[in-house]
Amino acid sequence: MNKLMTATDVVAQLRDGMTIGFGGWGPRRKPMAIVREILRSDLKDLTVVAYGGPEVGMLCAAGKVKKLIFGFATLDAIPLEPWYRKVRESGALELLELDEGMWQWGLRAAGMRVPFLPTRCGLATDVTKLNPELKTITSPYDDGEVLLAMPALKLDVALVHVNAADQLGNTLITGGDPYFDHLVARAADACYVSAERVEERFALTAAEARFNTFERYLVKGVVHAPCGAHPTACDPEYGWDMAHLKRYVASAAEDGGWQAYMDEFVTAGEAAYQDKNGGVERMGKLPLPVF
Amino acid sequence: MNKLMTATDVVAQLRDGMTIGFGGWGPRRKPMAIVREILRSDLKDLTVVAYGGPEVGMLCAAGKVKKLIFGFATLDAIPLEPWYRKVRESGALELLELDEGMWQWGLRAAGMRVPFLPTRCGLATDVTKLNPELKTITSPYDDGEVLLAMPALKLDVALVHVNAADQLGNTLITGGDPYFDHLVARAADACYVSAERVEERFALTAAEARFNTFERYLVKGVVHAPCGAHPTACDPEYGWDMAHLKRYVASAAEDGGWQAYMDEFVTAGEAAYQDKNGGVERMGKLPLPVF
Amino acid sequence: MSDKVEFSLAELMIVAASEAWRGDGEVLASGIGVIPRLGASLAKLTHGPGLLMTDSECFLVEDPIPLGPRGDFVPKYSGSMNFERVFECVWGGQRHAMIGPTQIDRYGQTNLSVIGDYKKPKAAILGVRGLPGNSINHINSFIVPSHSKRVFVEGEVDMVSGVGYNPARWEPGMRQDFMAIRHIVTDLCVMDFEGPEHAIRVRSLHPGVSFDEVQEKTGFPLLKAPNLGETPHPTAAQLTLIRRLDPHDLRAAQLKGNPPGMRAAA
Amino acid sequence: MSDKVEFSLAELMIVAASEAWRGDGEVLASGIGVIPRLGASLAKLTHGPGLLMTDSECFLVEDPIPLGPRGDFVPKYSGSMNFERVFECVWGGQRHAMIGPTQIDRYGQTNLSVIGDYKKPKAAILGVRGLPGNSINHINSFIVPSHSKRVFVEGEVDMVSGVGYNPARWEPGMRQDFMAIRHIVTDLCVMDFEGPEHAIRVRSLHPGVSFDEVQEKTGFPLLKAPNLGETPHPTAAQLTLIRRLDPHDLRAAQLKGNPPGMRAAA
Repeated sequence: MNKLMTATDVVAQLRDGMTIGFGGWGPRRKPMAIVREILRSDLKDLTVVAYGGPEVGMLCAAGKVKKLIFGFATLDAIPLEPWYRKVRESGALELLELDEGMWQWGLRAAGMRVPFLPTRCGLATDVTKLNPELKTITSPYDDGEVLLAMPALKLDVALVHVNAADQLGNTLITGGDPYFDHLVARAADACYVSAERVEERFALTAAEARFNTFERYLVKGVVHAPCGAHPTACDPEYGWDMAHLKRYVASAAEDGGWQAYMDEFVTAGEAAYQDKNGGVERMGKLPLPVF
Repeated sequence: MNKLMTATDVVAQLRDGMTIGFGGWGPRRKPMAIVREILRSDLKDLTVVAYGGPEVGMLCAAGKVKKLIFGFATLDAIPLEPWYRKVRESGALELLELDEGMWQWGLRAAGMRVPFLPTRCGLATDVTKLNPELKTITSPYDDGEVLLAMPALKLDVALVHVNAADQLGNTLITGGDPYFDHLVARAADACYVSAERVEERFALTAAEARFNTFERYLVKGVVHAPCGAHPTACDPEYGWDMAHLKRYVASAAEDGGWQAYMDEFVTAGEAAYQDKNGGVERMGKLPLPVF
Repeated sequence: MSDKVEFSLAELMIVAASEAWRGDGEVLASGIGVIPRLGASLAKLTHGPGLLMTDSECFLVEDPIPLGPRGDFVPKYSGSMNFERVFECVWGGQRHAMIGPTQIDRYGQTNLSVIGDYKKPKAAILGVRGLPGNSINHINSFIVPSHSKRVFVEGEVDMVSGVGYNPARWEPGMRQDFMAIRHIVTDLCVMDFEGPEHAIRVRSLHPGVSFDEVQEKTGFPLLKAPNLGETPHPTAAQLTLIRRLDPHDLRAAQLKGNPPGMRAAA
Repeated sequence: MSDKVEFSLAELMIVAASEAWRGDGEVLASGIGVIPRLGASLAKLTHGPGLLMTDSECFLVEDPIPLGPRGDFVPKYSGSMNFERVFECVWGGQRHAMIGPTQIDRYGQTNLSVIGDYKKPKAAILGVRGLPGNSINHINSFIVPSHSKRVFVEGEVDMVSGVGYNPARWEPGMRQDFMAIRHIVTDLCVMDFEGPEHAIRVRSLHPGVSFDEVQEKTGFPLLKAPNLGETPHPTAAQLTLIRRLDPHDLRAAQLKGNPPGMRAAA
């Protein structure tokens, strides 16, 4: 069994109209190498499910997003994601805007194969008012509490960037925070991971095995992608690339800025992308942000 | 802030009729030093919530259990817990016998302060037939699936044995499996932990901090209890004490066997208990079981 | 011409057990108990390399761990599978467990809790354990070391812990489509639920065992699978693997008297 | 006789912010943004040693971490608080967060999502983030660096992201008893919700600020707290702690022009 494939192979599995979930959080450990491959493709009408960072912005800029299922889009140190903002303000997006807790709870419901999980997050806000398809449910017990039935958020595909993987699809997330990638992976029919390092077969100690957060049977493909989260951070390997993010942010204020960004960074492929960013020597040494 | 106290102090907080949840799993990492202190007390009419091991058997033997909320009672390598068995067969126990998944799901509901969480575990079995207070709930979405609404399992007290704690109530569970202690702790009004080692104040590296699985604000008391899980195992410190477990098991087949066990091991206090078991020198070196 | 190899009944059952996981692809194979664990391990080493398996504690391994003491040998792991993670596998459905219930009925419902009256039982066993959740969420198989009417009961099992194909238990709206019972391996035969409306069929008889003997020791009518034949004998290659997986011969203690696979003439 | 210490308006607001957590005991104090984070850190170092606090990434610390670059200094931790764990704190209710919403209305409802029409907004901001879940599950306070009618809007906020005390939003059966809004700290004053039916009251005015100015810059009627006085000035001790917590003076960049705490005469 060998799940190794290229980012091109991954994107060849995707179809217009698919619902795609992304791991990571904002400018942290996003599968950007695969995102760039999507940007190079003709894919369109995607439903994007994410704790959004530049993957959301870029896919919106490229006109590939029909619907966004999200709690936010941000670049953190740059709070406002500029291309999300631009496309959001154009009225072009369908939206299911959810509390962060609702978002992960819906993914958990999908992974557990239950139709909903109850929460009170979202009640008494415009989340429920704007999304009448979200139903309430009443506790069958004496308390009779009215809760929100967060529906399962089923994904066609999950895209996740990890620190290490093997050819069987075992993965390790070694940074301080695993975020919610395990829930994203379990909610999908197929999870594709990109990894800083790929081994043939893991032979882990007990201490190392703890970094495995989801099951290999979820993983249909493994892409070797050193610096594959750039320009997002990949704890503990490298931090985000503030210089590149600023360049990307500036593109939203320029006429033809997105095409210029695509021409400069994306269209010529990942190797050229790395060259343009100082190569993995520079990209792999970007300092981790300090808070 | 200093939460350090003795097992006697912990038991002084308990009241007849309380609902007490136990961490661990079967013969693994049970807070037995605190259990022995309960055995020395007059407490009665307890509702015990556990993935049961000898704590369930001993509390049943002592006549202290009114109701058992459980999925099993076992000593693993000795499959049948003898005192659970004896008391179970006497008809003396009220029961809420749950699927293992329902049990943890009910604790999670309590910790999240929702009245229930849906599951299909338990449907079409005698769990639902025997416990008509467990209600079903229908998905408000088009699927209309009928699920079981697992009610929140609220605890008065959680008792958990951990590897290390500090005086603020921060805890570390360093064994391979943290079991479900974090859910037990969160479901309770008050969690008391016993720990192999207690420091004044943790100063952990990132790698060490990962062993902290639940929040100190849940912890009302910390007991320094080296070998405090004996005769259960405490990975990675020591394994279960098969010789002692066999002695305990034999007590269920003897006339007056429980009183004899109490007289021999429990009544004279924890220091005497340790002497009877070869001291912490022997107890702390019991080999970990191999499977 | 086939090799004439000697094998115990336990070894025949291990090989029969391993067949349960054939074709499952990447699922967590949970063989609970010596024969099921060896069956799952054998499956992983032969027809099912994609199976996920643990070290029986909390780590995943690609090389099944031999049973029993192993000196200083420390295995290498491929991932994590602590108890909390096992539930994710259960609820996600990607698991096939083989367990040894105390009672099984014609519907495949199982009991691990009590024998006799629920409130004041004749014998308390373990409790429902994970049977309700496992049985409704993923594939299951059963191991029965001693095939008798005490196991294969006449009516329903005394306490339904694990779901089965009993229509009376399934109310409208409940999803029955995630459950599946694959095989039952006993010391007499292998059975499945592939009869009409999931009726139990005997699919193979162990050497020297007749269908009538099996029926006699079963509390409900059994069907014969159309191609009912003899349970395949372990091959030399399979026995080599079994010996490597069970160096301390724990399999010899699983069946009373550790009978040979080929029954002595009466 | 009090020490005559000089302090910036940002420093006054940091001290005011720290008061929000007074008496909370052991809750996770989440100060989002420079002034709230310094306020929470100051609270932990003074009246609230029991507060839980992170390093702003995923670990708990007992010594609040100074802001900004810290050379080779590697903090020591007291526990783990990754994002998944934060939700356990939120849903369990043991948290008090101070955030900076884009809009706040008289009910304490907050908006962080969009300004203007939801479908085609005038300005997209961040999204609802964790506001719906935080606001209904635990105590919250707000920071407003620039008190104006653009923040304190006349009607309801444009997109209700965080719940408040608006009876029209709460339907029968919904639990409102886990929410509580404690303080709003602005560049003009400190407010609370302790008026009748949770009406907003001004509880202190910053030096040189009049109630009328505050009312003028607010889109709804405000009450005066009975003991309305001047926002306490930072003490020398508090300023020492603040300087230690913010060695790179990030607080100086929080308010336009970094005005002094004592307003210059007009």
